[in-house]
Amino acid sequence: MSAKQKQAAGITHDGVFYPLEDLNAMHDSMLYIRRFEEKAGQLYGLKKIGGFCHLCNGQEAVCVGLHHAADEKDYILTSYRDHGHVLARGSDPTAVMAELLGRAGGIVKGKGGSMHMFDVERNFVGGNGIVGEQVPVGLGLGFSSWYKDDGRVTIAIMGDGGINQGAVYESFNMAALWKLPIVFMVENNQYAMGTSLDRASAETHLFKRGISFKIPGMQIDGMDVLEFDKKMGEAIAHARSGEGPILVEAITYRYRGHSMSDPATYRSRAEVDEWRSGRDPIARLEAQMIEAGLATEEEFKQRDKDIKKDVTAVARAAEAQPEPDASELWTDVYTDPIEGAYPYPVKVG
Amino acid sequence: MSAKQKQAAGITHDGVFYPLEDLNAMHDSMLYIRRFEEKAGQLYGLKKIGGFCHLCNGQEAVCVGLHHAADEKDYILTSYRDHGHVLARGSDPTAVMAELLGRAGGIVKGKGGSMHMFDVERNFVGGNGIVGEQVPVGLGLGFSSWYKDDGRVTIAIMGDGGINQGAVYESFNMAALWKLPIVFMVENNQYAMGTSLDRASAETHLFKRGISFKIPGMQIDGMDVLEFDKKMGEAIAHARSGEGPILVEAITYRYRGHSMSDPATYRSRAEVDEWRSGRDPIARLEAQMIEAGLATEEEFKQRDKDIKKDVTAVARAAEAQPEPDASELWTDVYTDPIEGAYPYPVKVG
Amino acid sequence: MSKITYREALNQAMCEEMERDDRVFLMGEEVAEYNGAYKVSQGMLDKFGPKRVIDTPITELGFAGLGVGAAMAGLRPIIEFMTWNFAILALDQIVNAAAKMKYMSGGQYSVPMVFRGAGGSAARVGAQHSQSLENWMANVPGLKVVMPSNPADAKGLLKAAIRDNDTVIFIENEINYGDVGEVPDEEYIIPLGKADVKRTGSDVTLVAHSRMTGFALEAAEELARQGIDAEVIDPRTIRPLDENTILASVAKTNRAVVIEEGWRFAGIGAEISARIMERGFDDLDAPVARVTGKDVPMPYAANLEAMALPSVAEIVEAARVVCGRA
Amino acid sequence: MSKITYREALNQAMCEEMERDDRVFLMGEEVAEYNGAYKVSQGMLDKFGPKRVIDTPITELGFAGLGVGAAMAGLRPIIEFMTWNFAILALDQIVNAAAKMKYMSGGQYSVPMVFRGAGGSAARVGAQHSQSLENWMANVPGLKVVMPSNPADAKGLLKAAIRDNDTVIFIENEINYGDVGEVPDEEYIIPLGKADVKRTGSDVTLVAHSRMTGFALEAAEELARQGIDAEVIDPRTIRPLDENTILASVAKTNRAVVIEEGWRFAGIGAEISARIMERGFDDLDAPVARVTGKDVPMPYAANLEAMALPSVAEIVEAARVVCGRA
Ligand SMILES: Cc1ncc(C[n+]2csc(CCOP(=O)(O)OP(=O)(O)O)c2C)c(N)n1
Ligand SMILES: Cc1ncc(C[n+]2csc(CCOP(=O)(O)OP(=O)(O)O)c2C)c(N)n1
Ligand SMILES: [Mg+2]
Ligand SMILES: [Mg+2]
Repeated sequence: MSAKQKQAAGITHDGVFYPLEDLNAMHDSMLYIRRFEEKAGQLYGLKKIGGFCHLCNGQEAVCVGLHHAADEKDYILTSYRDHGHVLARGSDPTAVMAELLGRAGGIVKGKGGSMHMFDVERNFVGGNGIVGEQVPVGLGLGFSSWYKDDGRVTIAIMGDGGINQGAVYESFNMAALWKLPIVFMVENNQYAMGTSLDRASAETHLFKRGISFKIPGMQIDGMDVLEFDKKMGEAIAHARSGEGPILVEAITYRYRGHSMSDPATYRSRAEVDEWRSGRDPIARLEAQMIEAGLATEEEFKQRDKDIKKDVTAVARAAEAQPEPDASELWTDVYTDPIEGAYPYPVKVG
Repeated sequence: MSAKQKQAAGITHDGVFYPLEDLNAMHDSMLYIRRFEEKAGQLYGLKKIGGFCHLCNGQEAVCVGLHHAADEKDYILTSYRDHGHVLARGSDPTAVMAELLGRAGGIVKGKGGSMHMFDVERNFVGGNGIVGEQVPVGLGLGFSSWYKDDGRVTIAIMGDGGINQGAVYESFNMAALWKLPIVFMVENNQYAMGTSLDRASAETHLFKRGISFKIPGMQIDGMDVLEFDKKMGEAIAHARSGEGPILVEAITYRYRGHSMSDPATYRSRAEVDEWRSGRDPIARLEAQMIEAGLATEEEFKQRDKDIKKDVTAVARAAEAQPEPDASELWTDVYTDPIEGAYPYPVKVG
Repeated sequence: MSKITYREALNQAMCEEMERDDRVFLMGEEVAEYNGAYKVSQGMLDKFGPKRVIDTPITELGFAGLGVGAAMAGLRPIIEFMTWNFAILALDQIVNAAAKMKYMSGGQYSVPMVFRGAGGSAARVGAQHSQSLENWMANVPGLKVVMPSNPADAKGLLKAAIRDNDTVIFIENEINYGDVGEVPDEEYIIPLGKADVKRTGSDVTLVAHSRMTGFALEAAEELARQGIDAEVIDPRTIRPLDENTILASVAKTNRAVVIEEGWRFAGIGAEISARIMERGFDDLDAPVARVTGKDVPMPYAANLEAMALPSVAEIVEAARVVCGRA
Repeated sequence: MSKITYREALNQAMCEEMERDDRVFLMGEEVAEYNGAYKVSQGMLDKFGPKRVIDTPITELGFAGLGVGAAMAGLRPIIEFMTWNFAILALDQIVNAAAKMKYMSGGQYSVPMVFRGAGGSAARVGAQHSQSLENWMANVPGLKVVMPSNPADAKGLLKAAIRDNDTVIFIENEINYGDVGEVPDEEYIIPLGKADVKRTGSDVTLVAHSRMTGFALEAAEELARQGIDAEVIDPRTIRPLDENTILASVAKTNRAVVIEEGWRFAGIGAEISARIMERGFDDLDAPVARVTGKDVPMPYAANLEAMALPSVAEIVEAARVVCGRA
């Protein structure tokens, strides 16, 4: 295939034409997230990353599909399981890795760590550690768009465990009442830590959880990036149109444990394999592209090598950074600190 | 009609036979509540009752119908709008009035006031002042019945404003998940303070608010005591059967302001009149009984006189009580107080 | 100067700031059509319309979070809690989102907003409606905590709070709403973090905030009759606390009583006492005394309620004790 | 005596009490099938079955309230918060329902239950997962607050808490879970409200609870090397606070340092300092010093986190200062 042919080429999925450039970008983004997180896992094992570290292996299509569907100006915010989203959003991988390592050049200066990635330039609003906490904050972002009429949509992401929090329903009600431009998105990866969906939720069809507030729901296959992009695009369009919020349930799966310290003994090897081998979003897109004659297995292997190399270089660069300066302990507490008052290093005596 | 005839007599409503004795009891209970609250309103005006005082004039059929339908062993708990319920439950009116007056013989020793009536002997569990707070507590009462298998049902009552609180949905989910014997009941009196239903709720059919948790809903006319008793009986039977919780929406109206300090200017005179003249539950039952030849207008007038007299006597008896002993300030903080530790009157110096 | 109520002062502060800056909006239960449960927002819906004065459902956690998100997106929310008692439901958003957001985002997002409403006990409203939360809030880095004791302070401090680029916890007092006081006619701002000496004196320092400032001033009158000259300091801003003003006073009087309506254990009085210990120990001729709300949930009965609250008599007594006159 | 971990000690306490009293049940996130996020409830589902060891959805406010209602109906719930950080969401039920219920029901309903879980910071978990709430909880009449610092105390105090007829706030420490210590083989109970002198000394009193007790003991070792003989007191129960034991020690040493992991403003240290001021003023040869968590949200970076937490070195330094040796 000539360069010209390739440019003209692409895949049509459910009526939407995805040019090769987009397919490549989506593929590479998913693969990058996969390899990046594997590296993070390694560094965690080496105790270079501390605290909690929640990987999203398996969920990459949700991250990449969402960020492909959303506008740059849209606000996106999620839970502590945020590496995939922040990378998909286009943030600097070295800054993300440096954050994991607690370095000065971390995306939040080493102050937040794995759970608290923020990128104000990309309207990525965390990285939030309290289950459900980001949903009312997202309500407020959506409110600001209504107030300013700035045409933005907020995508507020939560887990299948998080969707049980009361704050979510308070937010559903206000968002629906005032028709705020918000997509509530639940990443249904089937488990909240060790608790399977059916052990925590009376209604397991999570897209129905907005019915009691007149919020329409939509279930999307989160293991298919093209499908996810397309349907998510519709959901975002709905929210942008002024018709009010919508609730999207992304069906997905995390291959690894809840966090690095979880052996995930609560589910069977077979179950994991079924998703990993049968529904992997990267493998799926690669197969589609190969079938469409847009790429070869060899090319994908090469790209994987390149990405791994890149991730290794990123990790090395991040590791080379110093820790934050000690003075950083006292900054960013207040925007308008008051002279002579706390916070300050209190001296004894 | 001879005494014998009267005994055999009654009204059949929607297939249920209500003997005269029951009708009289229900009528008198509603009327008692009405007059009792009018007296409370007067005493508030005289500043003998302090703080907040929320009357339920207009909502008496809900109180009386519920308590007629429920078993003595069932737990009932509600918000601060609790006078009607505690009286309907059979608590001593003098103790209730003494509580309003902050007297030693108050139902909670004068410590709680209008918003915090409790009667442990009658399984009346408050009298709770934080909007929605009683719903998770009710979840726990229901849980205890599941745990002990004691055959009780819990009726957890909230308002049309309260039903928006997140804690309610957390409770819905757990109650449905574990099939707890609970009737969630919302007294939809159309307003939460000055906020009409449609200004606070995206879904105004409140009985649908459990759908997202697979909780069946039921709307009942709360201005018709017989209808309310019957349907509430069905709801309680559902909960008792082990099929899990049910959500009841009682359609009702409060004639007075939200509390004694609310002039209720947010609604029209015509609207109030429509409910008060057109749908008053006491007048309705009286009309039904007169029509069935079970009583005369004269008799009702006489009973009203008797009840007013009784309420006046109750108020007088309550007013004659002393304030709580000063030592009561320090009691009931702990069941197992620890020697020499707070709480105690801290002496300065 | 004009004589207006504490309630009107708050109303003026909000109106002036909303006229000045259209990013400012007011949201809460009954703030709009009802004109405020305590009429603090009287007339504001008419003035600013339903986009900027917004009634909410009764969902404190949700609309507190809404304020946080809106502030992060560049608005300047004023979120009213009908009373601070109900803010217990919203603490996750106040503490975990508003207070920590700037730090954990490495300075990328700030949360310039005001959470306000009446705190402490009103009259006869019982255990669940009579909570003081200022010590909890002042415990938290990232928050500022302001509690005005009179109309002039209420106006100047609320304007400062609205303009401040951090999250300000602004706690009013229901019983003070009707208090009348002189308020400057020209625009003014009272900077956050500055205590005010409400009465000068030489024998003992009384430190009291919010409604208790008035109690302390009354106590000072009575003490004056008894020959004790009390200085009364209102910190006004609880966090950051202007300890220098307090310490300077104690350096002069050598004796202090700290008064608060809230519970004693780890209250504001404990903090102030500990600070005087740390930086004013050598100035002290007697241990600092605390007069606080009694260590019980608030009872309803009039006599018990009066006992549960700090009283002017107790302040007088404590001052006499620290002055060695009891 | 057996050597077991703090985690096992808690597990034994719960198992023994559940065997003894079938009204006791354990409920929380991941307590059953997962055997506890921190394995404190290891094996309990197998032992007691799914009716008495119950996994919940992530709805802290809801299941805290469930515990309150169940306790009012005669059960003895142990409600586990995966960590106390998440209990901020549940404070309405803890404060407005559990703590106030007995008082506002005129003594008709008591709420005998335990809220437990790990408090304070674990390692490197950042701002939202590193909150100390003991000062907030100890502020509230109606609650008791217990914080064990070693396995033996953990077991004896948790058994006492479960048997207690009031609501007990039981705050563990994640970093202590693996600590090993001697625990009696026979059954024992440690009564609530009694401080423990963990080390006797004559020069300075160090008061520290939970994980900080270990820090204080280490500091005492170092101080001993420097010729300062420190007494270490662990209050164990924060509310009610056994002030007599602290005061007796200060009467002997005439100097005190109070250490806590939480934030300084209106913390436990402030309360203890204020109480020593009030009842031990004449015993003091120097002002009481506080060593506390720094006044910032918890940072993630290893170096910043270490700075944010109190350190042994800071305790040593503070002790030297109050002993006039700095
Ligand atoms: C309020 C709160 N409770 C508990 C936790 C501990 N916790 C962290 S993640 C988690 C499970 C969340 O599961 P889910 O919402 O499905 O998201 P996922 O991890 O699957 O992405 C729990 C219980 C927390 N961080 N916040
Ligand atoms: C958490 C909380 N927020 C606000 C209030 C103040 N408040 C008391 S009653 C009420 C309105 C409740 O309306 P609804 O639930 O419809 O009950 P109704 O008064 O109509 O019986 C409000 C806002 C409160 N007590 N608790
Ligand atoms: Mg999940
Ligand atoms: Mg209502």
